[in-house]
Amino acid sequence: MAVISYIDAVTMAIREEMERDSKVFVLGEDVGRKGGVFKATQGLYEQFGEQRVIDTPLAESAIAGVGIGAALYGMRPIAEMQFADFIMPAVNQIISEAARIRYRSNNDWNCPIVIRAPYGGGVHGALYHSQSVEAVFANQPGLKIVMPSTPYDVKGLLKAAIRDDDPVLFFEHKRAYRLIKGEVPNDDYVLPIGKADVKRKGEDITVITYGLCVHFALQAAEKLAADGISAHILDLRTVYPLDKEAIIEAAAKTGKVLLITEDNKEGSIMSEVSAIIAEHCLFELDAPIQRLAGPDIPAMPYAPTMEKFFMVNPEKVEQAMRELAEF
Amino acid sequence: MAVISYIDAVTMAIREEMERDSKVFVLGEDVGRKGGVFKATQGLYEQFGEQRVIDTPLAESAIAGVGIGAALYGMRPIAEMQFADFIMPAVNQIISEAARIRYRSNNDWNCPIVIRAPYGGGVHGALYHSQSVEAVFANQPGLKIVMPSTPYDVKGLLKAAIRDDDPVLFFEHKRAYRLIKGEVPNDDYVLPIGKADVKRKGEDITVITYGLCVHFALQAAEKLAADGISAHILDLRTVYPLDKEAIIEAAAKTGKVLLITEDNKEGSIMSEVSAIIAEHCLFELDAPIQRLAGPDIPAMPYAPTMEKFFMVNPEKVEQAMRELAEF
Amino acid sequence: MAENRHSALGLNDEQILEMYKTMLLARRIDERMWLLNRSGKIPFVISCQGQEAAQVGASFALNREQDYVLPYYRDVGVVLTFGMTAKDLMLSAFAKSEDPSSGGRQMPGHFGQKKNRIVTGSSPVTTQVPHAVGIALAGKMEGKDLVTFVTFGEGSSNQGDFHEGANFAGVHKLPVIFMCENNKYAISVPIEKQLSCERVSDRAIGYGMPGVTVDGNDPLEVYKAVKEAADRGRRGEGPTLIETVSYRLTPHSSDDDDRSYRAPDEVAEAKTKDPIITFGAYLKEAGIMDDKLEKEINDEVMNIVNEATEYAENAPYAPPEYAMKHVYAEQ
Amino acid sequence: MAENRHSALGLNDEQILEMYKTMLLARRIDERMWLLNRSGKIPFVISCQGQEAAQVGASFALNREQDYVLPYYRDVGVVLTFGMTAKDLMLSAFAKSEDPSSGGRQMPGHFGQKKNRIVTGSSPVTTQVPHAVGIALAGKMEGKDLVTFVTFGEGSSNQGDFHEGANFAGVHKLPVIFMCENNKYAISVPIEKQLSCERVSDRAIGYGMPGVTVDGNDPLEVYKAVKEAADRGRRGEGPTLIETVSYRLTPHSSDDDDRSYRAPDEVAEAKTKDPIITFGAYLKEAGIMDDKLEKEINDEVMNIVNEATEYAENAPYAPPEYAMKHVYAEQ
Ligand SMILES: Cc1ncc(C[n+]2csc(CCOP(=O)(O)OP(=O)(O)O)c2C)c(N)n1
Ligand SMILES: Cc1ncc(C[n+]2csc(CCOP(=O)(O)OP(=O)(O)O)c2C)c(N)n1
Ligand SMILES: [Mg+2]
Ligand SMILES: [Mg+2]
Repeated sequence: MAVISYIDAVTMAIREEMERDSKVFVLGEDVGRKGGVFKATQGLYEQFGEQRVIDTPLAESAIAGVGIGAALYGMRPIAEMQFADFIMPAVNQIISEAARIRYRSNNDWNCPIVIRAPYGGGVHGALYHSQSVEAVFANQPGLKIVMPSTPYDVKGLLKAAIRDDDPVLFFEHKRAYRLIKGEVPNDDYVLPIGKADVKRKGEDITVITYGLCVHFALQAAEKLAADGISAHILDLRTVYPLDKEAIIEAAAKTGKVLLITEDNKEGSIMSEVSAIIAEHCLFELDAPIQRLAGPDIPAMPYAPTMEKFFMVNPEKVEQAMRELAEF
Repeated sequence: MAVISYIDAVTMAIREEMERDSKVFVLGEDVGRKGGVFKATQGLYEQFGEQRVIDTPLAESAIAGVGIGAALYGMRPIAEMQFADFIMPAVNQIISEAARIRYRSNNDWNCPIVIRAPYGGGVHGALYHSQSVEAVFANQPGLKIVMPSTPYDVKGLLKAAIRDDDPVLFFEHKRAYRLIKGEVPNDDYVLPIGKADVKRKGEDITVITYGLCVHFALQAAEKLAADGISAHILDLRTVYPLDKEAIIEAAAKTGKVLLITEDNKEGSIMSEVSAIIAEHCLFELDAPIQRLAGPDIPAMPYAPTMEKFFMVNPEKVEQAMRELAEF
Repeated sequence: MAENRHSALGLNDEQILEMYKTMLLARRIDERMWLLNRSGKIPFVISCQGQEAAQVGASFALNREQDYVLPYYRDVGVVLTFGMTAKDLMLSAFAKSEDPSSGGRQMPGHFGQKKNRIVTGSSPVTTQVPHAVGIALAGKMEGKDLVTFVTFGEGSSNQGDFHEGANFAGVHKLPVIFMCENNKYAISVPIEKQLSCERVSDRAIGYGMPGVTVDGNDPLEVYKAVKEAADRGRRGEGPTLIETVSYRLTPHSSDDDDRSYRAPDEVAEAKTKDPIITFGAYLKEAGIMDDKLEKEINDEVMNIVNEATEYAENAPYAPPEYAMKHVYAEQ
Repeated sequence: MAENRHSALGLNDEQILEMYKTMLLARRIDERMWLLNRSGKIPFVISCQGQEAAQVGASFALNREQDYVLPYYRDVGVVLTFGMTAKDLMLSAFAKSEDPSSGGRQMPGHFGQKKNRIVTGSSPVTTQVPHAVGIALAGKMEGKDLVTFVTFGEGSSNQGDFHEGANFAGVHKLPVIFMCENNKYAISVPIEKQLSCERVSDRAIGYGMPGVTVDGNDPLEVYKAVKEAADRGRRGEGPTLIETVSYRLTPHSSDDDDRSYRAPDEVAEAKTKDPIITFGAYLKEAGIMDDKLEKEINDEVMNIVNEATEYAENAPYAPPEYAMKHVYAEQ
């Protein structure tokens, strides 16, 4: 099995699906000749031509809306938002249209679109190139939101998203793109959307998180293990709708839960995770449900001092895990 | 003190503020000559003229965006979205612009806009005229979201919103417009944004809710009182950022908490309320934190059978409160 | 006898009688819905009245076996032409489970029927415009000969989605027909407060496509414009913007009272150009319809409306828990 | 000696020297930022190079004491003309606490400075367009004589906010100048994949406003067009759409490599029309600048850039916890 980067797993999944199914195509800003500003679609234009790797005009509502139209016809569009921050002009198309098409037509129509976008901070991207935007969409039945942490998960989940008969938002952590590498089979495989994944088994504390923070937690868990503290780590992978059973099981297992997100604290995905636990396994808890998250400020500033202040990092994670273990 | 309807309190607040401050003006679809599709701005066009009560073209992103521009200049625009469901095209202007202007300019600029919109179901409005949309915005520092339940609160909070130096989303329950009446002073008064309000004191169970559901809870509380069960009812009033102290105090008071929203359950405002409680007063709880909410389906259907299935109503509230009391 | 204008367009007498009948059926369904609404039997109506000529004239110019239509809420004439029945529409008005558009989930006017390529619509205006572009793109990718036809009001042509969709279609030379049904009002807001251009079709040049404005009360003029646009589209020459000018003869919807914003005179004046009347007169002047045939058609149409109403009124609602179905594909 | 074109526009020699100096300052600041970026001292640059003539020509035509500008990220020439200094810009490039635009919170190119009526901008393109309309509306309501000036790229003119903002301004006849700086690319996407109209200014008629296309390499032509638009606006005749055609001489930003999508020849060809060179040549031909003066100006500009760089490099960052400030008004 080859070790490849997170972003190469994105490209690999798209390429394989385009080879497999002629209905799959890519559209977005700079995805064609340039291969994407992050190079996620590199080589696809050369391989599949400009008909299937479409450089669109600079208009996100049309990227989503045209993609939705093609999906209504029966195509499998993969629309790229250049940065997750720039998905906002497309919110009406995503929430009012994609999410509701099957339901509102009583199952007559459906909308198998994938909307990919790089999110997350720590890249000197400042306010508008660093955001986590999943919470905007995580209250919209009809949508699925996938946020993988490893190259292996990226490939399996992106393929599953492309084959899914409903709309999927697929958010990729831009700092993970080249930072995170891992083993990825060359074979065709899919992973189930809607299922969380235990990334490490443990007995003393439970950490529930997703995306880049999974790696911070795994690193911290190694350090804690040296001190005899055993951490159980659940990677949500799909942040909407959540895998309730897995969350309840993971929380009940140790009775001490730390929830980590890079998003602002108030109103994040982790609010719902906490609510699920508080509703279903309150009496199995030995400590208040802790959250480690970004502060409640618009998004991370450009200046390195303030950016660092905002970002969750391995040190902050380790500290929060130790505090919980000592509770 | 006169007894007036919820919607008349909206009109009264706007009128008084327009009389008080020439910088206050109204813009939106059909707000002028027609006085709004719900009549919230009735009479204002006649009183203040078409310069201050502006019928705009049918384009929500411009309604928000032009309003933001005027606010940058120093005006006090009140923008109306005809239905909360139609705020979606304006999400980019609200989240990327209004919410971030003060922060991104390091306090050089600010954006004192109010965006009003009728939300909520039970009026045969079907999928797109019934939604609760607050969760879309309840993760955006820089914004405030106010959702009042009574005519008295409407007037005091809408005036506060208009005078606020930051952007405020003001969501009015459209079924409450004529259903809910209450005493409203003719005097000028404001109520504090960001503060929840105890609508009923009690000892046995705590209900935390907002909007129309406050009334359902109050009705149910009367019935429970007859059976010797005493309910404490907290009306959030501002759903973002939340009044954490009030929530913690109300939850700790009885140790049994029911959270009610008309929104879909997963990812609603109540997720955060639950998370705050689970983080801060877990050991004071005697029961799991319960949530009563809409099911996780896109929004309520038109057919009366299915609409009723979706909506929270007094019976569902009473039953949930009794079950919690018996826990 | 008046000049025969339809033969020159390649339409025979039978076809234009069919057009008339469809227009009339649209009108009578709409009128019935108002009665049902005023008697408390259905909660809501939104009307096609005054726009039937544009809708039917346009739809007849399309290929009903392969083209896709993305109608807006007033397009009763479009969906009837594309195969929806009076019964289907009444089932929707009554929110009954058999409603093909939504199973009673959406308000009336939110059309959709896959088998007839009537694409599901929503309430937020203009979102259908990029969808029409996407379907045309898909058709092109799949080597199909299809055209997509999308409509919207003149107020709605101010939404960003109109601009973004039209430009996309222009850049990719896609076979999309954008038809703006200009009825002079967006609820209470008159056109001069909506648009600053003289004609909605003035916007076409900004997307590198032809733009024309036609009389929306004349189904033949609309037919001609749409036919040309469809032909252009099929020839690979790209999209067209068509504006049909008519008037909304009813209030915006059953929730509206239009007397607060427009003068009775203005409405009365518009009614003299009612396309049902003027097209009926044309058929008579052209010697295609006489009083007897007119009555027969009327009776036939009323029968259809009556039967549809009765069926729909007695049809069942979806059961409450059915609300939980079809959020996602069933596994 | 060449024809004197500036006197006819009411510009004296001093003023056009000032224009030249501002253009040159913009260019030199930009060049310095690339050097700083390539040596690892600043994380990011986005350039004005090739667009200085349009930016400076336009801004000189405005009233710098009362008009509002809503620049986009390339508009170094606009903000310099409106009172931002080289030091201010360098502080922003280094993300230092004294940066007047954002206190180091935003990337460079996100201009804002209330005292100079430079309106705070963000990254999502085109959102500033409706803001310009709103400020013009406010000015009109308050009886002020002001004009607002807003810029954006040709790619960005495809966003819904352009359409919605332009239409609003047209309907309300507001004094807004919409200036599209057409530099032929939106990152890697060439204009023919962005727009299907021949000229961006073709869109003006759709908003009932005049539209003109001018040579963006000629500050005098741009000055003239903007002056006329400002005069129209102040006379209450409404908005204008101006397109300036030039070329982006650098990659899109320091993160881009333009060799993957455009030929070196094309760039080289465009460089022969570099406005710094051509306008310098005009000044010489018109006898306003000789080699000596050119050198003096250059030295003066380089001094300013050097001082600004040094100051900014040594200035402090905001402390970490300062990130918590100014989410809402302080009580
Ligand atoms: C995005 C959005 N905003 C507001 C509305 C409410 N609304 C429904 S129809 C309408 C007016 C539409 O006018 P026009 O486009 O001219 O079509 P007409 O009704 O005149 O046929 C409005 C404002 C909506 N449905 N969607
Ligand atoms: C809404 C949005 N989508 C995408 C981007 C990413 N982006 C930044 S600049 C740019 C290209 C802009 O092209 P154009 O408008 O022609 O301006 P230019 O850079 O050529 O001056 C893109 C796609 C963005 N900033 N905002
Ligand atoms: Mg209309
Ligand atoms: Mg450009």
